[in-house]
Amino acid sequence: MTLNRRSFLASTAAASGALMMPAIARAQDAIRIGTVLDVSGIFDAYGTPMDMAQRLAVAEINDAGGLLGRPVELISYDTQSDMALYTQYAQRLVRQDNVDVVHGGVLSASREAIRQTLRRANTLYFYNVQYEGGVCDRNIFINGVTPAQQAEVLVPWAMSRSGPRVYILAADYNYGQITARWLQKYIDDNGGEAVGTDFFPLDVSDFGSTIARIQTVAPDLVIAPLVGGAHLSFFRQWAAAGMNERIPLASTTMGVGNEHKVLTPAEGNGMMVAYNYSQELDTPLNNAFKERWVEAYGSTDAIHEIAVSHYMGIHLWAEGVRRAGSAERMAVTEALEDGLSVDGPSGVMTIDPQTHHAILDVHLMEVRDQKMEVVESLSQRPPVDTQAVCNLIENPDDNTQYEIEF
Amino acid sequence: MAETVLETEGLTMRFGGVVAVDNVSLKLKARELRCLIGPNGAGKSTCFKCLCGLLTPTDGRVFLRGEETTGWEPHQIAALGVGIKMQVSSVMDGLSVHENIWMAARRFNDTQAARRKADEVIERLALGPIARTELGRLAHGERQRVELGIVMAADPWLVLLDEPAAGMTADEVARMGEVIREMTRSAAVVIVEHDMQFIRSLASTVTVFHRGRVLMEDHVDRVMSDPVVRDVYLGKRA
Amino acid sequence: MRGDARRDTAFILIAGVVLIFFMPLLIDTHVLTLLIAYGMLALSLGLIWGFGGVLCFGQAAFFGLGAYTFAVAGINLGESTLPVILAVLVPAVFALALGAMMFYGRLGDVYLAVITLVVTLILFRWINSTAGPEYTIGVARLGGFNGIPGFPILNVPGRPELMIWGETLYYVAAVSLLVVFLLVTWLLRSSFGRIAVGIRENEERVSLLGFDIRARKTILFAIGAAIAGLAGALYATWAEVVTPTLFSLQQSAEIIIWCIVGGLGTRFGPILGAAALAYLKFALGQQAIIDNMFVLGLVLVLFVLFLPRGLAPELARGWHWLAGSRRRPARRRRAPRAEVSDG
Amino acid sequence: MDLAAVILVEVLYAIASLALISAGLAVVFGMMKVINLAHGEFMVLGGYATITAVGLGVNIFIAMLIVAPLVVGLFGLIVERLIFRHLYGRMIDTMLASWGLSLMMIGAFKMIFGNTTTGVSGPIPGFSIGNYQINGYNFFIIIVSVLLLVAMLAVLRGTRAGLVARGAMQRADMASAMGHSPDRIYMLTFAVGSALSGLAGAVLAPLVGLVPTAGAAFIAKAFITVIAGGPSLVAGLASASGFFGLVNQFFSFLVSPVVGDVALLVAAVILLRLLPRGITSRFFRGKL
Repeated sequence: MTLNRRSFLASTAAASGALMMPAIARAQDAIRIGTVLDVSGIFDAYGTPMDMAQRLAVAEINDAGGLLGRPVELISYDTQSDMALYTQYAQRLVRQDNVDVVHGGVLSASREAIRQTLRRANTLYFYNVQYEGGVCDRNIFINGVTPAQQAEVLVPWAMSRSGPRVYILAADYNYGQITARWLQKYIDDNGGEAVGTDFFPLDVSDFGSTIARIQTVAPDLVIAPLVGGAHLSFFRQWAAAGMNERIPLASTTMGVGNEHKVLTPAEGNGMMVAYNYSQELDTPLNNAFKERWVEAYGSTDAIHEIAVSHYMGIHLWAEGVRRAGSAERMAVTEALEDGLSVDGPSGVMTIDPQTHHAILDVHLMEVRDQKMEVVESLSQRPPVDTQAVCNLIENPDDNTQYEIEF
Repeated sequence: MAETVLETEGLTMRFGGVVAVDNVSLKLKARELRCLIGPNGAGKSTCFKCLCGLLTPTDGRVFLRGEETTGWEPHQIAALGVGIKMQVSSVMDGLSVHENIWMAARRFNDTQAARRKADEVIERLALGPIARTELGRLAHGERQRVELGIVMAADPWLVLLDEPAAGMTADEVARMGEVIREMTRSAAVVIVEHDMQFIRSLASTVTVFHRGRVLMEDHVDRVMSDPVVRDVYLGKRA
Repeated sequence: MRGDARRDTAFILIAGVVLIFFMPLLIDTHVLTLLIAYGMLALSLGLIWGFGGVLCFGQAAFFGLGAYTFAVAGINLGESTLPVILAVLVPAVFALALGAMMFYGRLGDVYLAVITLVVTLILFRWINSTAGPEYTIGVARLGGFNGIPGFPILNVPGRPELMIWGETLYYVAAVSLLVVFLLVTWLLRSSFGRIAVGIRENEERVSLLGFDIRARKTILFAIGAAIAGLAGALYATWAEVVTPTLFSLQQSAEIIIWCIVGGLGTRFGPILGAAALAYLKFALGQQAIIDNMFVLGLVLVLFVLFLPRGLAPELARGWHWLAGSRRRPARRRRAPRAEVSDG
Repeated sequence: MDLAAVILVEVLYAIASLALISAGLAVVFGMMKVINLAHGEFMVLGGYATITAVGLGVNIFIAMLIVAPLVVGLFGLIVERLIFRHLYGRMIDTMLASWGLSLMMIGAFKMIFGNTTTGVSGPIPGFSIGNYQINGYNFFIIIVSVLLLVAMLAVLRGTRAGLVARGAMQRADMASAMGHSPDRIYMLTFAVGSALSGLAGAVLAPLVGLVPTAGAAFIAKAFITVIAGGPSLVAGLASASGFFGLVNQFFSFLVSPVVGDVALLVAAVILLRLLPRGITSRFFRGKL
């Protein structure tokens, strides 16, 4: 094994270049937030606005004088919708960049990919996205809506507007699998029947045979926790077959990636959803937030539910640091466990110390002309699904994701 | 009485509606030299391929040293100790002459013995000066000679050669004849050939193919003077 | 020849040890470990393609199989020694079955490419749709798109509590690559290896010599798969997660590109190609101006057009030129020789 | 009864889209024995050309049926001159270079169009068969691909160019024996093949949406279909698409689309093991 001299010199130069860049860019006494988000690839519709939101949040913190008198520095990696890159970049964040906290992860798959790595590395982790619930780990804080907060109200509402026979179409990974089981539970609880459940890998984009199959069952309602760019085709093909006028559609994910703005009004109208946030919320804090966003990015087009929850997550953490007077992991954790809460564009968000999840508002909404119109608001719902299985006060060393069982 | 090393019984090969080889029965004794001749399409090459396993005959049987080998893979037939050389020179172009011949010897010897065997064959065929040269860089005649070396290195008791003299200079053909005669000291040799001059120089028994059948089988001189054979070669209807 | 072999081995050992201690001065060991896993993966394809003439479009399948075996066995057994062995064996057995099916079916090159590609796709599709709770092996959930996180990483044999990671993992990985490299060297010098090269050069001729090429190709294919499986296990312990993308066509494509760029028919070429391109990709991943797929594609096209024999033979020529010996004439393209003194 | 009709349409659609996806690749492979692994990206390019043209106000049918094939055909012509013409006779190298080209194109799409899903809405309204609703666009795809196969047959049978092409498919040196420069034939074949890929991508774009990496899903299916089809161009395309489309839809309906895909792949492995030279090496011999 020999290397020729020229290639040796070239690789030295390349290597030292790569190592030096972050070193120069790094401020000495800054508090560092590391993030991993899919800013490209098939999940970029989720990740890109989250990236915009985190930059806005960090700018706000720094404009207000930073944290504990120190500036906050954002170190962000694009995981390119590739789950393997998550662990790679998470390890870099903790080993090389020595960050004080890691925020991010879009899909549940990405969260589970790095959760253990961060726990092992003693680095605090925030996952700021709605998800299937059940994660019980003292190293992580989660502020997204869980099935008990979302599906529990969405299912009876949607069924009351359609009928008891429900067909479920879910993305084939942990989020879709677990959410589908929660949906079945809530359908049963409300006297309905899940007449069919299909799972689709995230790259499936041809739903012709599925649409025909659904018609053979003739359900009253279709609930579709579908995820990502490829699955967007379902809503298009559904409308192209004229089904949107025959069978109502509800979803726990539609619109999270601003799908309702990509679809035409004709394709999207009437779909039923339930989230923690809608751009249509007319509160002073939301209006101020949208103004700041427009100032930074020109228009509010990109804002979506999980961009806002990511933004809120960073502010939650920042408040924890302020309260703790330190960016150290345990100090911040204990401060947050004190039932800390912040108020923001999506309303008040309070940390539930038992589960490290959030207590928050949920709104039932209907898509109308590329907007999510709020039909009904339910305030301060606790994550009862996770509370039923997880108690970090009693078992601080718990490290499992509980799944619903029948 | 010498043992029969090669025997076919009613060998028949059909391609769709065409009968390329039609009920051919051959018999070859140990150390016998036999040439298969005939005009283009007479079936001699197809028959040859059936013998060495490249084709599985539609009908009939092949025996080598009394063992039925009908439908065997070429490598199984070669593994019995049968040396085979196809019409188009088939050698390992990226390897040297020594490596080519070593590989042939290696089938029946261990590594060390194979090397000695290769050295010996190279000397016998006077390939010494080009022993380390890659085959891809050799001229056609040299490659043919190396291929004969590959055949010899395995110490076969039966050698099957398809047009060994094709495309060679007169000199090279003469040398080829010597090598083949030398082979018959230890092996029976079957040659498919066009070149009548060359066959005559080998002075062997000849089997004449015509339209897939054996037309006659006799010593080369008698065959050459036979009017029917002459007609076949001149294209007249027999 | 025997002296040659001994000198070659000594040279590999010295150069290997020097590189093992020298490279961490240039590149972070965390990145180096990945480059090593990829290097080993490239070597596995380099062996079966460059020396056996079997172009496999699905080498990633064996890599993924090795990684998944390591993860699944690790979760079930709670330690990593047996999982490493299984990660080598499972892909090898799979390759034996697949190889037997292909080679005994006398499929041509293109068909071989299609079959390996299709089998990789099937594995990818299948593993990608195992998110449901019903897909478990022992106590390990296959996890579908999520992959499997949180399995036990490499540990000192017999001592599950002593985990090997970070810097130590680098040295373990580097030494295993060196050992695999020496084994490949030995294999290529053996009769089996030399006959494999013969098969690459002329399949019909070798079968007419009485060698069963189907069996030999199948075995070589399995050896390549075993090495890829070991690389997969290394990757898994490095990444701490295995995902279906390990089986992807993109991954298979990259392995082929590494071999082409590094140089087919050499042992060192594929490793060099893998390390150089993976590092390039890594470096390109840090910036957003130019897409790294674009660069990889461009590199591949340029190499096929202008440097089809890859880097290694050029480097070797440079080395011989520097060493003042010009006895080595230019080799014919597409017929790289079995022995390489530049390895 | 209605259900049977719906299933029939879905099966026909699956067969038609497979034939459509594979046509460009089949032309290039049949004539030049070159596997163009950038075929999928050529299709995506056709899709982007359509979406861009529609964005510029061009009628969607003109964009799909005229603009996209022209753009991609021209692109094919250029890369053939720049890259592939230097590699004829080196099959594996050609494959690798086309793979490189495919990666470059994906990268270029990402840089130009962004790494997001884009699409246009289908131009044809839904359709009802009895109690069932069906995507009207399926019919459009079926019609396009039937017309395409008929057109290919007509060109091969009835024109001088078709005669030359048939010659070239039989034996590479035939065309030059007929007084045509093989260089020009290859160039034109590649351009025509590329144009067909562009057409396929354009026609499918409204249905499935586009991402820069969408090509990968097409190339594998097209590759399998073409190889399984075997030596005859049109008969091979039709028979292989028919077989795989049927298998795929059967399992899609019975179980799920994923199982349908896997069933297609397994069928391909079994088929190639039994008929290594493709379907038309045994059946429909001598057909075009």
